[in-house]
Amino acid sequence: MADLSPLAVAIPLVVAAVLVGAAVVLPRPVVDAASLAAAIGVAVLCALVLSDVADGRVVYWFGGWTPRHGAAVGVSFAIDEIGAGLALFVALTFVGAFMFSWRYFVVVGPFFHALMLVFLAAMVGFSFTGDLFNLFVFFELLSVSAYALVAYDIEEEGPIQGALNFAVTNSVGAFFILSGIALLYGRTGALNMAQIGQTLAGSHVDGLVVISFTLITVGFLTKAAVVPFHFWLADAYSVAPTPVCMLLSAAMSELGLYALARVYWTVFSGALGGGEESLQVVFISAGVLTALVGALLCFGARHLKRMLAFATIAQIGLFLTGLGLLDSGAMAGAALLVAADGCLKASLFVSVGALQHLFQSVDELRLRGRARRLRVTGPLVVLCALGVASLPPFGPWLGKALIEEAAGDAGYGWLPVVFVVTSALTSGALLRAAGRVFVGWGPRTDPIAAGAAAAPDEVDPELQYRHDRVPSTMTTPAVALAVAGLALGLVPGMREAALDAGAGFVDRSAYAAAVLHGVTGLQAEAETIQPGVGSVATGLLTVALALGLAAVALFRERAPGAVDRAETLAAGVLGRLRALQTSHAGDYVTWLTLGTATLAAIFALTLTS
Amino acid sequence: MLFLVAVCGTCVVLARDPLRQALMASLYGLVLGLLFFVFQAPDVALSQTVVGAVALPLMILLALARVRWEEERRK
Amino acid sequence: MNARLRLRVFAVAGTALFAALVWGFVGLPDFGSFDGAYGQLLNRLSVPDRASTDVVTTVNFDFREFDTLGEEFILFAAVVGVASLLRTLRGEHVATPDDDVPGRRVPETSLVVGVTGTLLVAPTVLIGIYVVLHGHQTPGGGFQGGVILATGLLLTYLTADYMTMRRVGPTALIEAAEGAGAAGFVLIAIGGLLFAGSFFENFLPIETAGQLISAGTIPLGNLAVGLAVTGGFAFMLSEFLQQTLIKRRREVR
Amino acid sequence: MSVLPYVVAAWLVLVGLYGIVTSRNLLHLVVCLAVMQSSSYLLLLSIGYVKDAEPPIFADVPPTTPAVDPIVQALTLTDVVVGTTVTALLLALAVQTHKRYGTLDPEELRPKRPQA
Repeated sequence: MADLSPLAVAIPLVVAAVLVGAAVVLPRPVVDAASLAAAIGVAVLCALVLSDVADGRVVYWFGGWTPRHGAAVGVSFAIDEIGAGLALFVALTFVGAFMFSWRYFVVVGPFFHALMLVFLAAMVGFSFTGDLFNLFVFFELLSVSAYALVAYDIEEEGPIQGALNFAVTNSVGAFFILSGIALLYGRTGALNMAQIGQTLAGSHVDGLVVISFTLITVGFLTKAAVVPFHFWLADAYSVAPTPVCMLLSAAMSELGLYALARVYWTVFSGALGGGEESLQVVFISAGVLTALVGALLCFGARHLKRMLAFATIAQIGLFLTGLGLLDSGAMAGAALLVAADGCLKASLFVSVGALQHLFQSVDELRLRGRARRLRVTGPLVVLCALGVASLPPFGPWLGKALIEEAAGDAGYGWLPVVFVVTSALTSGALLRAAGRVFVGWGPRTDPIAAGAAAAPDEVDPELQYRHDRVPSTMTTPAVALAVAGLALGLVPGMREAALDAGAGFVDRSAYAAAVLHGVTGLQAEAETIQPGVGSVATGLLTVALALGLAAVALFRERAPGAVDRAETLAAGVLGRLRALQTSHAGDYVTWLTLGTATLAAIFALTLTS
Repeated sequence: MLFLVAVCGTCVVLARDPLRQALMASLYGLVLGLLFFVFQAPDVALSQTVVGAVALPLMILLALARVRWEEERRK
Repeated sequence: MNARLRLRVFAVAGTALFAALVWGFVGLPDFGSFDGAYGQLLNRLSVPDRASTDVVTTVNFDFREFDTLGEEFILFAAVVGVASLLRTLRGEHVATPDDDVPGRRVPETSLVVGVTGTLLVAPTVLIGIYVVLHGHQTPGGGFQGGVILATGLLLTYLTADYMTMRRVGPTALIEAAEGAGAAGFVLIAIGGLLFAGSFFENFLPIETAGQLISAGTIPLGNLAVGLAVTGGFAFMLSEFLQQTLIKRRREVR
Repeated sequence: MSVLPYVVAAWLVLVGLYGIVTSRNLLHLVVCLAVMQSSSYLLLLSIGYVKDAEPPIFADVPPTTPAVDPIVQALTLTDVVVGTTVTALLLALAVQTHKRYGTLDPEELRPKRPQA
């Protein structure tokens, strides 16, 4: 069945082209149904591919151009479990998003659906490809459709230049990636990732290798919104329509990290393997910084979409620490965490969209107590928040447990502390918002959120249905996504499968053998990691801390005096962090340049041989 | 030729008036196209010329016209 | 950051970045001495295996045709994006009630402009079609020809007035061309899957190099891309143009 | 002067970034981005250039003639399309921004309230 993998890219593209080509004659229900059907079709295909790759990598050569004497002629897909799993996850999120947008927009032509389908195809192609330039093409395809989608709902209040800042910073990032690819082509005369990796392996690390690695890293980190390349994200999220936010948050940022990991392991690990320790330090510091900045801003937000945007940044930081350990077990944990947290975040976005749909507001303080009657959405948000706080034995907990074990082995025993703090702050913010919005607890003002951007009370002409209930097309995806995210930790054999996938992902020579010589079945032994009592304890501790933080924020008048001092301190830090968020494209590009120059300098000093 | 490209590129950036900049961009597109001919890349040169020297500056001019009109209307 | 601070930070970071880039770039083979095995392999394969004398076109429409698929849909996404962005702008003006009153003054296109335009349109369109069709033999192909064709169409717009333009190039038709070109390209890929066994495999007879009908599906790919690019660029240009033309008409009134 | 084209490519990156950072007009900013992108065309084509070789087109010359690298040219062709379409989309975004706020100056577009 793996021969059908290109269809997972082709089907949404054909449907998108037909929708636009026949725009005049197609009624809205047909557009909705066709898009949903295409997304479901892609999900089914990805599931088939995933079951196929369980027996070994699948390599697919386009145009029948198989390699000649170990040198690639054409473009190939090289699909492993992590790639196929990611594509399946993406496709399922799209199914949810299409269901959700069924009742969300009213006056949309086929343009929105066509862009979404192109976005889907780009993500699937991006996860499957084995060719560096093809990776860039899909990167651009998903970027361009994302720019257009973010700016789609132009009637909504909010800074439209959010979309412009997003497009400018990400275009600079994409340009860096292409320059990095050009350098690699100049050195190796190849574009296939496996082949470049073979040529580079064990070679002398000089300026060219270091700079191309820096450029490619910066490009993908910009897409993933890692500090200091993260500024565009919150701007983009506050203007994007909610179904689009859901995809940006659950899938697009994560794809940036996926690509970084993929390119590192297949292309650079052979050459830069000697500098592994300094790479660990760089990636883990960036991850920790990102996680803490994101978590703090998340706790200080009152605009619910921005709150989730900062939660995304915090999570991205955690994922990056996982990848940065450069270990197969941590990689497996990160993959699980991406899927589980991604589902929960997508579900949370659907719930926020439902609030917006009913009350025309996404502001925590303005919504206080107004959503008491939502008996499904409220508990669902709480459940997701607890999942985010890594309540054992659910999905996010399992992922974090694997990363924490690997961190302990690699000499980063303090990393769990960061995980606990980040998750507790993120989840605490969500619980606080849930308590305020769905129960009506807490004061009407909030000193922590005092400096935060308020969400405008919008009268959005696109939201026409005025129901008292949340339509079932919104409840169903929210429940399904939440259940999927939580259940990921309960599926028997999931941990072993993930560890196996992680081991395959980091094995450069097995990858090259499969791609260039068609030899499958070579695979390093997977690590066996059993989450211990310690992981359960940290999980429970995080949940307790999150509940505590939410309680303190909601019932502050009964809190001890020490809380006030902590709050003043937090408000000071938050003020500075917020002041950096200037929505100025020039500022953002300056940060980007500074970050790139710094990374280049660090890599130049530590990696050259 | 390469110096000309560097100089033209710099001029495009330094031309702060968008109208002048659009004209500079057209010239820059043309020079770049010519350079690609010298680099033995006729395919790229052809597309760079039609896009860089004609289509793109045209879009800039049209966007500019639209913006100017808006500004006049506001007054 | 204020402008001053930003410039200072950038002065430091930019200089460092420039130094880093140069440090990386000098690791490349000296200018003019590149010996890329991949490129030379394809140079040798193109004529005997695919009867296509323009290797760049063979790369784009056979060896690495999958990249072109992505590229095609980048254009597609941008066109759809521009359309949905400028959608409300257009709606706003067209909805002005007195916009379509019959008998209102429309700027007359001067005779000289009209004649010159018409004289230019025909050769431009012909050149465009030629460039699209001969992509596999000489420099050019679907993309370059498509842009030329779109510019030719735009010439029609510029020389005729806005009302003629609406008759000549209704948006729906251009949208259909864009959609059909994009869909056609994917169908060529699926044709390869059905008739030759793998996605984008060249499933038509190769014939001999130098003929117009040769190189299998390469000219077909060029045709599909030509259609999509013509539609796409004409659409984007006219979308930007529409704004300006409405403006011009109002001023005259 | 065997590295001159590469230095020019790096220079275009610097100049383009400078333009973006200091721009006071969004249309100007978008064009500066396009200048930066054109640096990658130059970089790619310079990499693939071979001294005293023909273009990779064998319509009038035998297929064994030494020719420059065709791959970089194909990549550049793709890149030109990508760059152009991104620029077009950005121009549309800038026009849209102007329509809403009546200005193209990023300084004036700065929101009065913090955006976090």
